[in-house]
Amino acid sequence: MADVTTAQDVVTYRESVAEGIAREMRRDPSVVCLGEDIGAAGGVFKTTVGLFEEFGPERVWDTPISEQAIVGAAMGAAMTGMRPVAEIMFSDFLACCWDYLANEIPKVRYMTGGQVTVPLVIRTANGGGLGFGAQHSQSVENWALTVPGLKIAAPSTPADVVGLMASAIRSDDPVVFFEHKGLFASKGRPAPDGHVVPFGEAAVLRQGADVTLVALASTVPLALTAADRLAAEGIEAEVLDLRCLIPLDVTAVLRSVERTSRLVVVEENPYQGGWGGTVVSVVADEGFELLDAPVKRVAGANVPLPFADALEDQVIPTVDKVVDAVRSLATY
Amino acid sequence: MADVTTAQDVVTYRESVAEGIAREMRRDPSVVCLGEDIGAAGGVFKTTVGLFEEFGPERVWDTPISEQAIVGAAMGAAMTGMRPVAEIMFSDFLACCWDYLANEIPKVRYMTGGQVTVPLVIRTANGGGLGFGAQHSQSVENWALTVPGLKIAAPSTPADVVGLMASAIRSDDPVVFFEHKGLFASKGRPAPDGHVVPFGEAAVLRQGADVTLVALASTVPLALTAADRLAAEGIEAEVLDLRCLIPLDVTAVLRSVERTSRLVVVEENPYQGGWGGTVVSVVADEGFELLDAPVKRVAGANVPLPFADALEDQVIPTVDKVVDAVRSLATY
Amino acid sequence: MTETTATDLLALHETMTLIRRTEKAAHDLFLSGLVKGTTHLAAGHEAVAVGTRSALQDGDYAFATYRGHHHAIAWGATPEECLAEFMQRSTGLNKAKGGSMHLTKAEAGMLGSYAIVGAHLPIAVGAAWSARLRKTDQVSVAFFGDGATNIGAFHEALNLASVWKLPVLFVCENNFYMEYTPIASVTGVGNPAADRAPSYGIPAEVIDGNDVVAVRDAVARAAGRARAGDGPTVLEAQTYRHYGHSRTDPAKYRPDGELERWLERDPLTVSAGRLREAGTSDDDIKAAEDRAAAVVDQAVAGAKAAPQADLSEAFTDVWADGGAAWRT
Amino acid sequence: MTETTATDLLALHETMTLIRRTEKAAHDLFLSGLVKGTTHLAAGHEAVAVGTRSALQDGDYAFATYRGHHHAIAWGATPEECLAEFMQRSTGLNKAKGGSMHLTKAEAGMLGSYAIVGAHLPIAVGAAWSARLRKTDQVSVAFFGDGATNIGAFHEALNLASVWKLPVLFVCENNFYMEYTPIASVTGVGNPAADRAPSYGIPAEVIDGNDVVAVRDAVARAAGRARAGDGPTVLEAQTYRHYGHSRTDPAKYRPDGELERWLERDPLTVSAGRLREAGTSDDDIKAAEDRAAAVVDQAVAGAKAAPQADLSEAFTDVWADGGAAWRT
Ligand SMILES: Cc1ncc(C[n+]2csc(CCOP(=O)(O)OP(=O)(O)O)c2C)c(N)n1
Ligand SMILES: Cc1ncc(C[n+]2csc(CCOP(=O)(O)OP(=O)(O)O)c2C)c(N)n1
Ligand SMILES: [Mg+2]
Ligand SMILES: [Mg+2]
Repeated sequence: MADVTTAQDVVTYRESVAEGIAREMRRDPSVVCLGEDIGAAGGVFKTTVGLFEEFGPERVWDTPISEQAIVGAAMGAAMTGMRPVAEIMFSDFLACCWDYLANEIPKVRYMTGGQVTVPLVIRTANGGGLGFGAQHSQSVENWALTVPGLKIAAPSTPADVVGLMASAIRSDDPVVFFEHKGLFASKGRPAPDGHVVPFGEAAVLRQGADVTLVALASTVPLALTAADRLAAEGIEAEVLDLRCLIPLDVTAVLRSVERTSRLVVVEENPYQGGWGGTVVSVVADEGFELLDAPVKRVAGANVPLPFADALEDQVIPTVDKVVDAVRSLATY
Repeated sequence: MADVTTAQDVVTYRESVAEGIAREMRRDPSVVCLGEDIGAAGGVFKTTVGLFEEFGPERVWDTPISEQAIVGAAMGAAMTGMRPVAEIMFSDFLACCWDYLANEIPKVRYMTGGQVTVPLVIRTANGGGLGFGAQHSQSVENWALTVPGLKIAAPSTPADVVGLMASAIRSDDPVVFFEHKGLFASKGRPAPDGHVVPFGEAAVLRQGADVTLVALASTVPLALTAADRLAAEGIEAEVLDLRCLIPLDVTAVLRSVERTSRLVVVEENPYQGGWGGTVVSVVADEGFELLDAPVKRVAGANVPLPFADALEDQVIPTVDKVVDAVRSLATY
Repeated sequence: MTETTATDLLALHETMTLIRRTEKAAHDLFLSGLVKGTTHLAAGHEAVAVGTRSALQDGDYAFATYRGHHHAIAWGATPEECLAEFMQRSTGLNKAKGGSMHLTKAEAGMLGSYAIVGAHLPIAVGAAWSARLRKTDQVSVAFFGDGATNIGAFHEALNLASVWKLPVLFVCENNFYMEYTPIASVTGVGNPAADRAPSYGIPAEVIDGNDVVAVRDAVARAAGRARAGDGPTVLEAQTYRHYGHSRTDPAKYRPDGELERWLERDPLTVSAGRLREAGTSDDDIKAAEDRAAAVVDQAVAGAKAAPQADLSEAFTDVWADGGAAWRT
Repeated sequence: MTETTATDLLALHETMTLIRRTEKAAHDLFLSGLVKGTTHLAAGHEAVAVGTRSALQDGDYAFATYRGHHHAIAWGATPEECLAEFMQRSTGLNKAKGGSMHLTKAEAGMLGSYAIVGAHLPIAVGAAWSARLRKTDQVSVAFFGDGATNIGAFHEALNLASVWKLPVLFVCENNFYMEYTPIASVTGVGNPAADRAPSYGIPAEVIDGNDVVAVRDAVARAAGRARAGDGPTVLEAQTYRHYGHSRTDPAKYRPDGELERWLERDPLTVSAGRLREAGTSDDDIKAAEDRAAAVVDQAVAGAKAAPQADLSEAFTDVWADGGAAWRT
């Protein structure tokens, strides 16, 4: 991961998760948390530290290992006046309650003709790079993308964690909130009071005229580091942090490609069925005339994730792979 | 759905499912079936009619409503010398056992360093168009596509059902086999004896120089009908039936685009996260120079599926939508 | 114990008749081609829905399955709203976006019909949790079939409800069949719901699901415990479906005579018998039944006359803002 | 009942020591930075794995969890293969592609360690089904934690195993904690596995999981029933983990004195006591322990000396043909 820490970077991404939740719990008594080991233990990633102490057992609930019951109960509570924030410890475990994410939560409003709303947040630790192996390392934001009716956020900085968490918890729509495991220890500026990052607005983190790099969560620092290296070679990359997959800020992508005529999508999920395919589709359709070169996707390899660090590096995006992809376009 | 029936079209897609399974069960005693109501009842879609009678209760097993146990047991049996064919009644219910498709079945071989193989088939009735509503109509082949390690077949004709079923059951790799509900009643030529359709080979069902239509399962007859209509307007469409998503025959797609310079992907799953995005990505990268026009995807709308037929038509691909998409390119 | 007067009972009988007539109308409309898609009729199950509702209070929640017409109507959906939904009319209960499997009357606390077996049990638990968090006196009821007791969500829901001592009632409508397979052939215990309750520390009763008063009494006891903070109850109501599983099912798998035996204990026959015992005249019973029949006749006419689903509705109601925008 | 001679017991004691030493080595290698990722040590649980294996036959299957080092070694994986795996060496049991959570020794019937809680229970049931279909005499064992008893897959697996009367043993290692939360606080019954068994019609026993002989005897009984066609058994072995849940857990949530009390009943202490009772000399016990220690010392050296994972392995073993090709 890129280390771009400065003096103002005093809070971690990890702390910002708890901070973001706490701010909303203070504002709104209908916000309640549930999940495995999130209470006194503060969560296995320490992303809920302090919540149990501040808000007590009626607002921070430890659950059995019952992912279906966790998100199912969150759904029922959301339909009846609460704003639950459910933790699914590792995003891989979303598979254990996938019916709720795929068939129940995103559909109930539509299929009842708008009779109910489901204002809930499902938070989960996503992504690899830590050597947790095939069942604890996946980037599964693409799973969520297959399902119309879910909003999807995936912050890359501590301040965005807080700002997007505010939007997520205040949203009357269901949100899947991907916290990246590889970013938990990273630091950044603290979010100002009342910080809210609206959904569906990509951030242009770096300007550049030669190529657009579209990134999300863990791939944002990768893209930024790659951009620095490329700058040294005289290639100026524009770096966009999508921040959300739904709503998807394709306008920002198209505007950037208008300037750069080149697009590289950097995504951690596998190439097959990865979210970059949706971004590329829109650009290959609506932005076809803007393009001067093939569109590239630096994505996870189409293999399960191996345990050994060196093997994992072979199959997830790295700075080198981003740099290589951009170089191949620059000479185009 | 297109009606392109001829005098030789004497078997249904539905019957071909049972026929395809039966042929393999006769060949190989290690093939066993399990699923809900598949035995004496012959399956809720009548796709296993006759199997129980021919092979008996030791080879055709009725199960409780326990999707996790069904595919989990299939996995354990596959790892220990059997070739189970598990039915998940509606593909939407794959969400109830998603952990097995996402985390267990496709990964166990890799993460054990190749110590085990998982030769199983998960068959499931996929897709909409029958007014079954949001939880029984989805096209979820894109879910499977998000997971490296699964092979994915989705036949469009009775003969392909038999031929791909043979490949699926003989495969030493796990296969998700999507049978399209909207095609069950459709007819076609019977599969010849010993018919085997290899995985990963798209079929060129119609030749044409003006545009490539890439289709799968239910969208194949749509694309063929659209091609007929377009021909009347002087537009010659080439129609490819992918038949499999993994392995994905991108070579066939690229070859066709080489001839036509235009690409429209017709897919029933939603646009967001749909498989067309992966196809388009490859073409926008490796086939960029071949393209003379924007690439279009006629896909499901990004909404849950509504019940009323007229509403469902609004949100799934139709012949009209395909024709319109091609027209918009032809004038390009 | 809730006392059930003859007047109460007559009202229950009338509601059950309303349901029975609606199911019959749905069946006939299907045969005449006006109802498409699939339907799972609840004729035979009426007493469970009506008895349960009658023992509860306004504002108590219900969560049902794809076989949920009776619950919707028991919670106040009108036959016309339901039939209009099946007939894909814009006046349908769910604006023709849900269909038979997803009837919902949220304003009355009937929070949906769910078509993935067992999935709504955790959701119902969540509504009960919410009632507790909001310190209301509400109870949440999950209705489900015998087949649902073998799916994982059942297990997770019951355990969580027990551990959190939530005001939730798990009401199993044991009609002895899944789709076409007898439940006994795929379940390790005799009473698929009640025999599992002890493994969550939850009290359970097996009850006569064809006797509306028996259901009402059992639910009243369970709801009382729930409201007192004593946690969930499992009620296994034995009943029988008169039609096949769904519209395409002729139910040939039933042994000879089984349906007939159950028809003798038709919930409407049972309630009529109880009414007579309580001194209600045949005329009064018939008047109630006629009122129900008239409502359903009007409902059929009204639904037929209603406009088809509004095409623009395909793109509404995804998000809380009413729209379906997924991108900028 | 399997008779356990002093010789048998000494072998069991040695294997348990081998596991204990391997766990200690893994812990030390982690502290010295040579083991990365996560590890879930099984020190304290040895008797369950070793006792179970000793009551079974070659070819019987085992399915374990992320806390599976003891099962892998009990089924014949060598400490060196395991340590090499943790250290990401090409000689690792899973070629460094699985890691600590996925130890597998397929050739010995140990068909994997699964890191999604409960997921392997249906898989183990499937292996038992397969044994029955192939008419072998094999038994399949699923090892799992107390926490796994609240997940849906547990429920589905036990019911299916019961209905199909499969030769499968469900062996719960109840160490009284999930990760950091006591199981009692999230479970509706006292014995999370055994108290659930009746709801599937499965016989159950709660056993002393720290006494290798008690485990062995109970497993022998259960395996006998399974092979006789009498179906599954649930065994709940009470035990305790000496380390925290995983490498990052200091286990501060444990009440004072709890660990100490359990250490008094350390499975190695119990087996040593039994050995002494059976007349085995302290010298013989020490010799067995020293052999185990020597194996592990050599294993550490061997694993350290082994080459790092082979980078090309990232793209092998997806498919049965050895490759990873997903397109033409
Ligand atoms: C998870 C899941 N699996 C399978 C189905 C298909 N299915 C619909 S109803 C049904 C039978 C349910 O039986 P039961 O729970 O007894 O309810 P009943 O229909 O008898 O009221 C099945 C298998 C489903 N809808 N969901
Ligand atoms: C489905 C799922 N949920 C959560 C986790 C995270 N997790 C890993 S181990 C564990 C605790 C398991 O406790 P138990 O079953 O008692 O086994 P033990 O670790 O005590 O051996 C949890 C919650 C997981 N791996 N899988
Ligand atoms: Mg039933
Ligand atoms: Mg435990």
